[in-house]
Amino acid sequence: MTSQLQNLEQIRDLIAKRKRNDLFFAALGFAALSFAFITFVALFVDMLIDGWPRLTPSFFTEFASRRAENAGILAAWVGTFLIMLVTAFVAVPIGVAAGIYLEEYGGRNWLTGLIEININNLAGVPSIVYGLLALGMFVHTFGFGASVLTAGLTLGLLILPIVIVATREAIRAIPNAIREAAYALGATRWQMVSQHVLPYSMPGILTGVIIGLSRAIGETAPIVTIGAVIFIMFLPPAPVHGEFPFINFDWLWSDFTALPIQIFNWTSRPDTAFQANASAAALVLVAMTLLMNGLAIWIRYRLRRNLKW
Amino acid sequence: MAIGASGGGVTAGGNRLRFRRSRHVKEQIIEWLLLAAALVAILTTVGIVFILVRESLSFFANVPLWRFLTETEWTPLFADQKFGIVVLLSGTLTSSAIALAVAIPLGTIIAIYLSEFASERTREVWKPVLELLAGIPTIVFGYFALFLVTPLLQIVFPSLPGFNLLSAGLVMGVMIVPYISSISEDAMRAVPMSLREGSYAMGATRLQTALRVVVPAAFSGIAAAYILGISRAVGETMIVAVAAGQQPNLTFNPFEQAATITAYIVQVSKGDLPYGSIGYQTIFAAGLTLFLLTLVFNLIGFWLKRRFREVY
Amino acid sequence: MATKAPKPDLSTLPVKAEARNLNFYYGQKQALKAINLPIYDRRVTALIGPSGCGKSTFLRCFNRMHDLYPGNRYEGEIRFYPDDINLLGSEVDPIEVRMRLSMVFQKPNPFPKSIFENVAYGLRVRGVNQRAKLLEKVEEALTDAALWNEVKDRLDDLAVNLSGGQQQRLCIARALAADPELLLFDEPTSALDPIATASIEELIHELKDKVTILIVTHNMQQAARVSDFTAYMYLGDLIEFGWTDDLFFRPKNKQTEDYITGRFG
Amino acid sequence: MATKAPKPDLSTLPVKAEARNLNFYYGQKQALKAINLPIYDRRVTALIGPSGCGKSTFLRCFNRMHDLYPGNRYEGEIRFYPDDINLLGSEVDPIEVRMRLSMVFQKPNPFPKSIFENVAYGLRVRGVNQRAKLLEKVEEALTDAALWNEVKDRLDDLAVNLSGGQQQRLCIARALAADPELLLFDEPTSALDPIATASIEELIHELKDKVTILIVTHNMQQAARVSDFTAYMYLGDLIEFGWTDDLFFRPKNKQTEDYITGRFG
Amino acid sequence: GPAQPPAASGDSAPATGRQARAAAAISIDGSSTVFPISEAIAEEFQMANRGMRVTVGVSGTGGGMKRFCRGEVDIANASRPIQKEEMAACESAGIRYFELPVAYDALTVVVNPRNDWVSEITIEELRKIWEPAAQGTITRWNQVNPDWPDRPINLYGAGADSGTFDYFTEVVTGKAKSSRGDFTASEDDNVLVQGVANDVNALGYMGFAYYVDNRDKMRSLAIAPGEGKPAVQPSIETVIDGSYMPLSRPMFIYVNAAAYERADVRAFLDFYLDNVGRLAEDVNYVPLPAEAYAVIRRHLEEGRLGTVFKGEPATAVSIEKLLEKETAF
Ligand SMILES: Nc1ncnc2c1ncn2[C@@H]1O[C@H](COP(=O)(O)OP(=O)(O)OP(=O)(O)O)[C@@H](O)[C@H]1O
Ligand SMILES: Nc1ncnc2c1ncn2[C@@H]1O[C@H](COP(=O)(O)OP(=O)(O)OP(=O)(O)O)[C@@H](O)[C@H]1O
Ligand SMILES: [Mg+2]
Ligand SMILES: [Mg+2]
Repeated sequence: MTSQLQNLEQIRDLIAKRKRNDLFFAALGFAALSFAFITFVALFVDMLIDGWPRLTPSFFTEFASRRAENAGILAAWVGTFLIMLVTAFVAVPIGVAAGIYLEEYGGRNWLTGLIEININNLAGVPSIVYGLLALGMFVHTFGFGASVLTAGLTLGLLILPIVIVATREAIRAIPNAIREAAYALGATRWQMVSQHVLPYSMPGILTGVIIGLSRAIGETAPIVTIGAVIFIMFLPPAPVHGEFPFINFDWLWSDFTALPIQIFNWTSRPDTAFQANASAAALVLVAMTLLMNGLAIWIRYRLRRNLKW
Repeated sequence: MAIGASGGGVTAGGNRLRFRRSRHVKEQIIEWLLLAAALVAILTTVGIVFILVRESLSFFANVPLWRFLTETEWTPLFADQKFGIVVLLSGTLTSSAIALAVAIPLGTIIAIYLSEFASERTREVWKPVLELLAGIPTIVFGYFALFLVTPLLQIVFPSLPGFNLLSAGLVMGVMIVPYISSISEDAMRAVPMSLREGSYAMGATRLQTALRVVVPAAFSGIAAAYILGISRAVGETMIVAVAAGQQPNLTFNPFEQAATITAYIVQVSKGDLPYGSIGYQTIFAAGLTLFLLTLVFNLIGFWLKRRFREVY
Repeated sequence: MATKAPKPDLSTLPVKAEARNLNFYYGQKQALKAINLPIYDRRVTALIGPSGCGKSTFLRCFNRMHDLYPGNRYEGEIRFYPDDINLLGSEVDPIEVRMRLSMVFQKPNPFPKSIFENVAYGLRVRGVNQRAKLLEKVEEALTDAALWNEVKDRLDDLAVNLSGGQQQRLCIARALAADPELLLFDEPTSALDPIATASIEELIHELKDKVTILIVTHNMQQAARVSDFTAYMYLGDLIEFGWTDDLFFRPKNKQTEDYITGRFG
Repeated sequence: MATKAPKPDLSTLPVKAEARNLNFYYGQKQALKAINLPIYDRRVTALIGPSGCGKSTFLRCFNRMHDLYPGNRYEGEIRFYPDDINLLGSEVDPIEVRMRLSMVFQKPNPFPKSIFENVAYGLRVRGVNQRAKLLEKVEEALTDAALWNEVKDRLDDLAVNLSGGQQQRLCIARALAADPELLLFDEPTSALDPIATASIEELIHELKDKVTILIVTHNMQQAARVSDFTAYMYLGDLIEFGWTDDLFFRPKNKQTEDYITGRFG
Repeated sequence: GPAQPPAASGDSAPATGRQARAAAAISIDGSSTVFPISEAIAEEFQMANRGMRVTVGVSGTGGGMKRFCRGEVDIANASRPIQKEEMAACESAGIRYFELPVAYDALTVVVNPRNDWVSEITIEELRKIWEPAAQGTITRWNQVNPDWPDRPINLYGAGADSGTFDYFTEVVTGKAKSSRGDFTASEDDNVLVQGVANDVNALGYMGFAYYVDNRDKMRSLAIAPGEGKPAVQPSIETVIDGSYMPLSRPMFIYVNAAAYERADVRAFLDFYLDNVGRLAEDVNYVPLPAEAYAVIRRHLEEGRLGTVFKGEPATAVSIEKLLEKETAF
């Protein structure tokens, strides 16, 4: 093998050219990133200009009104909050349990294969199809009506694949050495899962749940499909109150409205003053999403600090 | 120190090594509960199929399947009823194609950039920022397309109608970018460093390493990201409902307006049609079509993943 | 070599466990071939052999670690005394087995919990929850693992913040806290620096009066330093077994000799 | 030992590369301390030492692998001949360096491509794309790596379907196809079985007439078998360097002797 | 009749929660066109009567009627009279109802403000533009009327799922739902406003309220009903005096007779009829004359159930005619 010295010059030219390509691609990548980001900023600024003047405290404490300047989002944000509560209560236990089953119990057989295909497929099913499912199933067959419960269940099913996938990924990040260590000390499978797998995958699971919720919070189509009300001037019964047994579940059956449909409704009003309300409400929704995502990031970085292996 | 052999352990002597029934039963019950949770995924699919098929059956009892598949107009709500689903499919596929034409290159480039070019810090900052984009309610994107993007496009293309697949598709593409970039980036990150080192050690540049080694190695993950992006595009509702117009139009021209399957479903589910009329039942037939469409894409994705499973 | 005194007759030595005609399969692949090997009570037995010869596989049969993965299959027996029971028998609960045989792994694998909780884990699994009782046991085990003095003031610190050698000693303490009858070590020092290695070897030395030890190592010098008996394996076969000094200085088998003199591996 | 003939005087031997007062830092942590070491042309130099002593770190300085990660810092020089340039100099392009020095890693890391594309990779990177030219080079490299006969009928198969030993030889072929002036091996056989190991060692033997080789190994017997020169490192310091048989049989340094006789490590 | 297999069981299953809720709030659902009126009244009613609860949904006339005929809502908003299938559904579920016309809407034909060639249009011309046969053939303004320029004509109209669409097609082409298909359809009228505002060649139709709120972006056309009658601009006056014909149409609410037994529903309807005249105008709909509300109130009080339209569409029914029908009922 002879030395390549003689064509070193050639190689240097080649490298220079290749490096220009590198540079060009880095610039392209940054441009692409900036483009996506600028879109986001444009969108945000657009909403901010329209909606900012409406973001007064009373906007949050007033019900909707036919007069744009009096209208607020009280019912909408409370509704959204309660729906998210139900969604989380549905999606988290089922999703985490399913994720644990698939990672720690299932093994590889036709059943887990089928479940896996199903989860992958459900992750891609359009949200409006979930709306149709809810309409036929929860609203009509089970008779839950267009209630907080129906909306929460629907969105819960919608984000179930997200929670399952996040759970599985978090569980997979736990090294097998930890499992073997626990088993080697005589732990049963459930002891191993509940004392190790679950606590160590918690940050990942929480992140997944929050990402799921921030997807669910903006969903309009399924809630429109189940026929939620638009105008409501009262709040669902409080889940917690002063008398025994201190909590009640009447709110589950209550009528509600939610931020996305409030926005949807306002944008389709003849009176253009409502457009500003819509922008303001959209800002609130985006802010809630940002907040939740911020929380997810915080969890990712804070809680994972203690998890080294 | 009490060593077990001398009998001093926590456990008692005797047949200590034999199975403990109570422990076994408890473990079994827990396993069943967890399995039940996993089965919810199957139940959901069964529920979706059941509802869609049940309602579609009464539709297809009135409208023969061949009309649904072969007619070239979609006017179930008009006096002269035509049921050519291909009309809605054309809108769906065109808007999705535009979206993907934006999202796949953009998302892939961003993923490669973040995974292979950007510094650790840049990545940690930008990835969540991009994911925020995915969290914005799509209805907001819809009005963004209609009121900001379309007028901008009309400056370039003066003949562009106020509703068009182009604007809806472009905005939808931007909306999908984070899904594609985030999942692809995860897949590329999962490629072991040893492969990159192998490539760099041969004198490859970053770009060569990225394109010739990392991307092929992460292919199945990237394919999964694309498939999810396609599903998102095909299933996206509010953007197209608001910005693409709701006129069923058999066209593949992005400069025209057209209704998509999803836009049609929301439109009718809010409309004034009597329940039980054929017009109303069409939404389930359309929903079934949509479900089958995404199912096909997902099965392709599943197959791709099998076929090109990462073997590092 | 570890044993300086004149060597007793093997037939008079008490046996803690014994592999009898043990075959093991990873799915189709046979990884152990008809192994017959006694593990003498309160002695250190070392397993050596080139990479992939089945040392770890053999060790992990004892506490039924292979049960955790589907497709693995045992044939033959591992008799366990004084119960005189077959550890691999289907009537035997692997969880009970693992409570009596502790294992220390190649890479230290502390749980991402506090030092205290790591050592107490084996007791918690057994349902012991009184803090006082736990503390007593934890101190005892950490002392036996020669770690107590270094960590006694920070039992609530995260275990992963210890150095590698400390982590491995913590894992040994964790294993000891469960009062095992047989301790299984799988290359416990291969991830450690020389100083940490020396401290672990010393520990093994001290422990062997109290507990039977089976140790896998790829370092022949280590085997020579710490063990009473050595077994040499090659491609799933047990090639030779005997007193450590016999095996190292008077190997009966040509293969063993080649390996020990570094002609391969 | 590899060299049987009477040993020539060191000062007459041509030098291919030479570390001069080389320090290396991972961020704050200093991993190499003022290393001075010549690499003689067309000889095999082995680096030995306990785990974590800096063998890999040293090796990876030669082809500037550390440049890939932020926070790493070199001090000192690695002179490279005949050009007499400093490989670590800021005016020297790491990509050019890597084109002239090839590396084989501990774990075989074939690309998820065909066998052919793996070997052709270095050439493609250099812009060679004519199939005929590539085929010629690929065959040559695979032949040199003693793999051609095994794979010539399935050049389009995926490389990951080869066995571990074949994969490692493929990686060697990949390195050879780039006509390197210096070959760097980082524990190339530690993930392989004895038979594969033997074939790689033989390969190194054959290659050394054509190319200079620097090899890291944790297996002292291997170092003894394959190398002309051996360097012993400990905790970032170069403790001793010399002809392999001198170092193994007549170590000048007590530490080296302790290590070689297995007193630690 | 409509297929709704699990209706009965669905209604009885979660009796506790749902019935408690039904008792707690007056529920209204239905047409998005009538929504602004019901919303305004619900708002004022709840402000005047603290503790009373009203919800208003927008499921469309069809969706609202469906829920109404299953007893799920107390009041249905409808932009058209109840249809035969719906009457059957109510009948079989044992739901009896009052029909209350509450206001008029003036369907408004609009063009872009920069359109300088047309200020009035005849029904005949509209038919030429909108009939199914026009699809693909009538694509330029001058094909409709040679006085108009040779420019493309771009059409905007209500979604085919809407009552507005049904009404417009019925009036213009003589047959409900009979329309060309190549126009921009949306059930969101703001989308139409946006379209017309940006397109010089546009011609569209929409509810009067949308026009009023967007006068700066659009221009309304005077409609010539034909037979030599003069063209008339839409306005509250022209609808009341009956001259804006035939594009004005009545809107209704349907009240469940059983719910009307409830005190809160009674109070609400009282309030409704007292205030709808004022509030309808407030949201840019056309109120009925006071005597009409009086007649309707009498129907309620006398328990006169059912519909005056008998399942027929209410095409070209002026306020005057409606009043006659009601009085005769
Ligand atoms: N999970 C597994 N499935 C299939 N084969 C396996 C598995 N684990 C190990 N093997 C194979 O079984 C054989 C014995 O492996 P084992 O890990 O016991 O070797 P070892 O002697 O411990 O080697 P080392 O010194 O490298 O740890 C090897 O050929 C190995 O490739
Ligand atoms: N990326 C890194 N960042 C910080 N420290 C590192 C890094 N890589 C290695 N080190 C440290 O540098 C020292 C030398 O490591 P190196 O990998 O060169 O050792 P080695 O001699 O190759 O050991 P082995 O035989 O285990 O491969 C060790 O103390 C190691 O912990
Ligand atoms: Mg092993
Ligand atoms: Mg190394």
